[in-house]
Amino acid sequence: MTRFTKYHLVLVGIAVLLLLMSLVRVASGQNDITSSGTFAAALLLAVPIGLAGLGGLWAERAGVVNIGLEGMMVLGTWFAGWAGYQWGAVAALIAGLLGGALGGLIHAVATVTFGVDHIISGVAINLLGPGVTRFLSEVLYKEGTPAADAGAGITTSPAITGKTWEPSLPLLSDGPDLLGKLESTHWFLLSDLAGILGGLTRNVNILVVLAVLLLPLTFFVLWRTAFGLRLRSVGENPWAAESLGVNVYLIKYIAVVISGAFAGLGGVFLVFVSTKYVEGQTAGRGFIGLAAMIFGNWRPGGLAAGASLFGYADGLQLRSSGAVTSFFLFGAVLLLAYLIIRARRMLAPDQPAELAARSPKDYTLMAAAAAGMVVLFWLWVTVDQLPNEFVFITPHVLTLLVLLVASQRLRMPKADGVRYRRGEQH
Amino acid sequence: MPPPSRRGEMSADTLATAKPAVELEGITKRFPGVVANHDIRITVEPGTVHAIVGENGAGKSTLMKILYGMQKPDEGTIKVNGTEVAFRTPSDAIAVGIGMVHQHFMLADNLTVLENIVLGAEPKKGGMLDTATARKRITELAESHGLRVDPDKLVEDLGVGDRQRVEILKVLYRGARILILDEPTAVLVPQEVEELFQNLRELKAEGLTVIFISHKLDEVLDIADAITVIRRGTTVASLARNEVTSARQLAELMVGSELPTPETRESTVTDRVALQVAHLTMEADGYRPVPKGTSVETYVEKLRADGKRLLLDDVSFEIHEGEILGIAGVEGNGQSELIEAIMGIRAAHGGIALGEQDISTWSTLKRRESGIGYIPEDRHRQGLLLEASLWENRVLGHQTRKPARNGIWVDRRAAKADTERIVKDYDVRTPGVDTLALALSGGNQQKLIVGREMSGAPKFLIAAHPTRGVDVGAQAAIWDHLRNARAAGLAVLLISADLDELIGLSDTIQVIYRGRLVAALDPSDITPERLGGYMTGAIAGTEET
Amino acid sequence: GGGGGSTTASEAPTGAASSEAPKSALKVGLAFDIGGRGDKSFNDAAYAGLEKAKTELSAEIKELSPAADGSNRGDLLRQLADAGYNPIIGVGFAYGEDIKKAAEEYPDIQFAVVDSASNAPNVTGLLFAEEQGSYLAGVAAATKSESSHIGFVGGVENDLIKKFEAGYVAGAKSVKSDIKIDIKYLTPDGDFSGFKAPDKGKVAADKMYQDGADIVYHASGDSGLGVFQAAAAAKKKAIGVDSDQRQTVKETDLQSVILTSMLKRVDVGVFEFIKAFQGGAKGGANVTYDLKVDGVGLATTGGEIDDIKDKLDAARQDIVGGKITVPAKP
Amino acid sequence: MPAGLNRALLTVAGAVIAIVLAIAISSVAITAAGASPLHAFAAFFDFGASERAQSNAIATFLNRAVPLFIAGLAVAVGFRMNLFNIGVEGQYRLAAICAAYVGSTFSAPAPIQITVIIVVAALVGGLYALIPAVMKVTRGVNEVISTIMLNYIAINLSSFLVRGPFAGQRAEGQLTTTTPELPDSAMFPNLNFVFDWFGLLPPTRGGGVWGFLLVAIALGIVIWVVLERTRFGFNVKASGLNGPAALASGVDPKKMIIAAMMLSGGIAGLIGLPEILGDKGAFNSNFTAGLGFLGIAVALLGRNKPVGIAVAALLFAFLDRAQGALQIANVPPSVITIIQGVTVLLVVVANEVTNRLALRLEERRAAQELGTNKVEVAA
Ligand SMILES: Nc1ncnc2c1ncn2[C@@H]1O[C@H](COP(=O)(O)OP(=O)(O)OP(=O)(O)O)[C@@H](O)[C@H]1O
Ligand SMILES: Nc1ncnc2c1ncn2[C@@H]1O[C@H](COP(=O)(O)OP(=O)(O)OP(=O)(O)O)[C@@H](O)[C@H]1O
Ligand SMILES: [Mg+2]
Ligand SMILES: [Mg+2]
Repeated sequence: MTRFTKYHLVLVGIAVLLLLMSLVRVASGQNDITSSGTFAAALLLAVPIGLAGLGGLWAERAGVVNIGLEGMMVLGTWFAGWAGYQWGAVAALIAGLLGGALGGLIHAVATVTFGVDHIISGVAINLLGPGVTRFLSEVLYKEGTPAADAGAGITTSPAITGKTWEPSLPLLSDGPDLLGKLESTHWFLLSDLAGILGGLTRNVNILVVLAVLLLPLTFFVLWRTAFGLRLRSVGENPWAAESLGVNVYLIKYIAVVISGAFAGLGGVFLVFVSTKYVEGQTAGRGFIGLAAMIFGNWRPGGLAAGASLFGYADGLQLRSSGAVTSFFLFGAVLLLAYLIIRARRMLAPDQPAELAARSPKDYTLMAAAAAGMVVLFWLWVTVDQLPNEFVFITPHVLTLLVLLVASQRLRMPKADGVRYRRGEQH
Repeated sequence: MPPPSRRGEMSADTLATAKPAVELEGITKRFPGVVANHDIRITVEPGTVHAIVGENGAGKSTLMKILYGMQKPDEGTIKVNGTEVAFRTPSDAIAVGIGMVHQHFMLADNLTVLENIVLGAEPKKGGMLDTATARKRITELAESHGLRVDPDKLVEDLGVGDRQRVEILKVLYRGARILILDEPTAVLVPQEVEELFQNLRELKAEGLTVIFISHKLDEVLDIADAITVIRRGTTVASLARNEVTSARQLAELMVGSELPTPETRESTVTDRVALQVAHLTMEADGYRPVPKGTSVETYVEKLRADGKRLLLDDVSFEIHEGEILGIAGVEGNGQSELIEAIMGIRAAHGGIALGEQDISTWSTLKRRESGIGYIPEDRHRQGLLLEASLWENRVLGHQTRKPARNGIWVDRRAAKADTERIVKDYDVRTPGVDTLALALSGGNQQKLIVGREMSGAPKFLIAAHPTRGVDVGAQAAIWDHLRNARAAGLAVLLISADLDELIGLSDTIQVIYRGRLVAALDPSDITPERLGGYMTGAIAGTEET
Repeated sequence: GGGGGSTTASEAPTGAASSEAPKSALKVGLAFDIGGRGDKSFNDAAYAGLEKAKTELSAEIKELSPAADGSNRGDLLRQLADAGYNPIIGVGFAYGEDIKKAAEEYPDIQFAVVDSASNAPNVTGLLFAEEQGSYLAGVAAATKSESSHIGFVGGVENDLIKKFEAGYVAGAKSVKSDIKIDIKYLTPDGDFSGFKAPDKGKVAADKMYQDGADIVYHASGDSGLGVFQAAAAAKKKAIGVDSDQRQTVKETDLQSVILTSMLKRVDVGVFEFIKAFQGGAKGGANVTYDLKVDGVGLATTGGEIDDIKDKLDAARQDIVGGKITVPAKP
Repeated sequence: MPAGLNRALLTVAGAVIAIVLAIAISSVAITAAGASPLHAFAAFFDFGASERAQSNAIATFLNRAVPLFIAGLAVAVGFRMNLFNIGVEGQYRLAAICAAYVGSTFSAPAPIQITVIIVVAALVGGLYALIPAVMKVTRGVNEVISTIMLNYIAINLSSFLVRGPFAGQRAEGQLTTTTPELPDSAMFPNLNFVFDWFGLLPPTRGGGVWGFLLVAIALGIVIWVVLERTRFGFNVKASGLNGPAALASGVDPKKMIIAAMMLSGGIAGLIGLPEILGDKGAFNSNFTAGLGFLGIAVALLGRNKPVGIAVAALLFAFLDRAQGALQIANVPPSVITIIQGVTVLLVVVANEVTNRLALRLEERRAAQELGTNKVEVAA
């Protein structure tokens, strides 16, 4: 029953969002707001974040906080690059997975076996990841090595060999490219939809498909299988799980190693995009992935939304600094909607009691919302080019704003971050 | 998959020839510095309820954990149904048909009842969790044993009674033939206890064996067929039910000395109001301040009219100097909320006055400073810094008062000296005041808390389950301290699940039910059973005090 | 030269290490910028110059990379000085301040700094007229562009990269004054991840190509890979930077999209400086490597700009002859 | 207090074992790299052949330790009450640029000038840390995420400021963007005279040994006193050990979060000052970044206690100093990061093990000492 309504709520939310985006696009003339290019970029940028977030999800559902995702991702990139240039894309994929899993294993040993604080162990892994990979590069890629002859440098691996497959949807986003045609008409709503669909279906890297599929797969495994039930129970109450014969240590180990592997996969993806390992290419995505996961309330769907939001904002700012100013308009419209809802509820004639129960806080809130709306609108009208620095931070600011609104509804696994020892009860 | 339970197969006539369900031989278990179990011998006959009693820390839970494979014995052998076993994990114990309901609930709150029950023994179909089969089996089990639960509810939405049933279902679901229940009644009211015992008798009739642990000796006498007494880790007596004449006899075996009981003495109640609570109301979905110009009463009216769930619903009472007001109620009916509202930990509507002072807008700190003491219901959660020394625990809650405070500094010397005083006056068994709190046993931790909360001459004390999980010796000491303070004019709000304690100590008893005070009773002529009736809502109305 | 390690104001004699070294030996020290040796770019170019000095001038060489946070640049210079190296070269404009201090502390040692001006009597500034080279890149792009729409992707928005932008824009406008030029930087000044983000480079360039640009010039380090990929995907062209990327990039499908590369001959600058030092030259001045001395220029590998050689040569002549002054700031 | 001594000894023993293990592991790495571990470790201790080189090396070492120590302190204040201020990175950067700019706008006698700069830095850092604190207190936003996001925002903001409103004149031909030069009165006097005491040559480096070292030491002592001896420190400890108990004892968690976060941010604000006031004389695009993250490692290594943090900072600085020396010895310098990472990991593991051991001992001791009592009671 609740599932049902929640599901509908999500659909309605998406529809309203689409409508708003379309409105803002038409009003501002910034076609990039819903262009296929923006959505393709969003997908490209969201996938590594999403994969890191999935890594976080697996670990934290089993009760282990994984702030070391960044370091595991770095390991993933390096090993993918190293294997990829020698044995091709599949080897890169496997090596990256294993590299990340190795980081996860270290984290598991520290946190599960030795009971080290999870944050602490994660920080150490974030220190180790770049250190180890730099060291490996210095040793294996130095002048005179075969790798260096193949194009490696201390900061980059040689390019990985072999091509990855980038399929498109036949007819719709390929060949006749019906969606592309529709998009270029710039009709209200229809073109927006076409742009979004086109962006998400055209020349999609096979790894993207894989990554996106991992979301429902994760949901299925964690919420529909016996193993998933055990994993979640370990994150909620490991003592209960233990008392029913669940091997808590083993499950935590598996979860954290898988977590590392997912982070590593995120690294592999980055390597595939740039066709080689580039030192520093993860650029904090592990952290952002963690944020996306928390943002998504420790659920795959929410995590996807968080990663998408971040990827979208980043893609938009990279493609069009001008379109970013439309967020002002977007914010103004949202605040207006909020005000209308509040005002209607206040003025509803059949609710005198509610009228009496209005507090000054409500008024301040509404006044602030109104003022914010005016300011945002004014900004949208007057500013046509933000300083680049303000454009760059768009995704981060948006994430903060959404968290401010939604944070109180979040519920993390109860035993997340708790040090569990067999036989010792809380 | 666990073996399906073979109900009724082992009938009474096979009993005589059957091997003992459980034989524990010479079990010894040492923890660093403690011998929890020493050469324990117990034989449990199949199809019986076998009670194990012993004071706190006697080693009961440890023994049961050994039997359940959660801990390994250092010495000794375990035989189940005549064959020797060596468990490495609980799964080994589960495999031979042992199930355990733990002293503290072992449930994952954010999972459904069904998920909690099937965890570790999940029915699978094509790699997926087969919820349909599980639901069917749980419903069957629940019906055949009278354990009503909704399999699809989240455990966090359940009350204690329901949770206890889920725990038992967990065990039955695995087809256990030997049930271990470690203090299952601690959180239940008499009616629920009776219901549980009914279930146990039924299980026994089906041939299951039950090992039952409790501090409540009358319950033990009510249900047990055989009783083993453990003292300081060793078995001191193994008796059949008919060998035991009275609870007192058992208790003396347990502690090796006379048994204290809480008894009211002459009333010390004065006519000076120490604490007054008026129309205290708390919303379930978060506190919102009452709008300006609206009175609390009309606001609360509106909340009720709107159908909002209230955790506290118009609670009003007075406590006088020298009076102990007992609050009786099944756990989860607003007791925690009430004390947290009085302490200022959770916001609520309504008035709270200490003496003449309205303190309802004060911070917790200010309330404490003005003379409210607080013995929390969960000492590990709210009462102690386990990894800090005793003297630091003495400072806790008194950071802003003498002797702990000296300007912006913590006065370490004075705090230590005063901790020494508490250790002495309250008989806290500890090597010294620099010892970490976690090294103390539960009873000694509790005595420290009581001593701390009594220091600085409080005017009013909240005592929530002051003797929960504390052995009889410490219990008597704590009661004495409460009575003495009461005689000196202290007002006490006593909350306890131990109805004997409540009746014995209180000058007045109020019953809380669904956030409301539903009855005011005179402890001098109320039995635990009648009190239970009020607490469960079975009896309505107010008796004259 | 030689005989480094003597001290500043204090009376102490030369350090032990340097006095042991044979007087005649040429000991050249070089400190890299963040990224260090093996970056296949700027630092490696400097190293190439150093290596040339080793083989051709039989110099003893030592090269050091700074810590990842660049906190020890000054320290590396001093370690080299204390170990008796002279001359000492700092690679990258970030060395400007540190080299000034080191030079004051070690007045008997000759220093050089790449991309920054001389700021002490014993410091030689090795400057490169990136704007001039970029001007030519702009001319090439504008001439080759069929859509009259080109782009520029900068890695980090600092003043060095802005020189590239300024020259490129000026060059392009000199061909078609109404040409459309999309400009995008990947990260702000101080956040160097913009040089290591091929995916961001790809997204930014993708957008430019989708909007109709057909040639994009990048000055974004490793992020340029993304620009090349975008070009390959869009079947359009890109211009590389620093080295001849048509040669250094190993992927054949990417090589073919590289129209040309703006060369910045840090190797030449470094080698020439060492050679001059050996010849007894003293610092205190800047040496600018511009078009005149072929310190910057366009690569011709692949022959894609052979057809517009005349036009490029003319532009080059105008700059060398002083007819055109290329702006160094956008 | 023999129990305390026991614990301290155990801790030290654990740390030593961990470091030895870390050395063993990195030796394997070094050998794998084809270098000799002995050479590598010699390089760590090779402070140079000449006296001048040695003085310089000591100065480098100390100068590196100072900001690391302050960063560790900043992080530790939050960690002590389970507040994970990952945002030290952004706080110090923003504080540094604001302080550098404000300091350049006026000229006063050195003590006043420097004090104003320090106060501005602490204020800006504290206020920037106030943002996640308020977000946590009012809206329950997890501080780990908000501070990570705010780091990115701070980096961009400071880049905007240094190029825009706070931009200063830059020497001809210099490409670093910078704030205006600080007046001489803002430069913190160095400690080179100490070298004279020992008959050593003073280091040449920039300003020599940064005088800010003294501020750092004073700060360490103040923080130790605040955390260990004051009521505020007690409340921090209580909140960290058991939040609900602290709440029930009258500690207002919201106020504590705000206070601890602001204190943490305020200390973080000072991280950049040693470099600016001791050497650079301005905030520029070469400003040392990443100290906030290193501070986390330093704090963890130092078990969130000022003395431990000082040791950890010295250890990290000692290792970092060898960047050049290792390269001269032809050892890959990234060995340093490996040693640092492995040490942190092993030390926290060792901490955990020794801590548990110590608690076990404590319990046993308590039980043993009570053993005699018990008999009496039974009798
Ligand atoms: N894991 C453990 N480590 C160390 N000591 C332990 C451990 N578990 C129990 N003990 C000790 O063993 C003794 C027996 O504890 P146990 O929990 O078995 O007592 P109990 O009889 O169940 O008490 P209660 O009635 O309070 O439940 C206690 O003194 C306790 O100190
Ligand atoms: N897992 C454990 N590890 C170490 N010591 C333990 C453990 N469990 C219990 N103890 C010790 O056992 C003693 C008392 O144990 P016990 O569980 O009976 O405490 P308690 O407070 O009475 O518990 P409860 O509140 O559950 O009745 C304490 O000294 C405690 O330190
Ligand atoms: Mg027990
Ligand atoms: Mg107990």
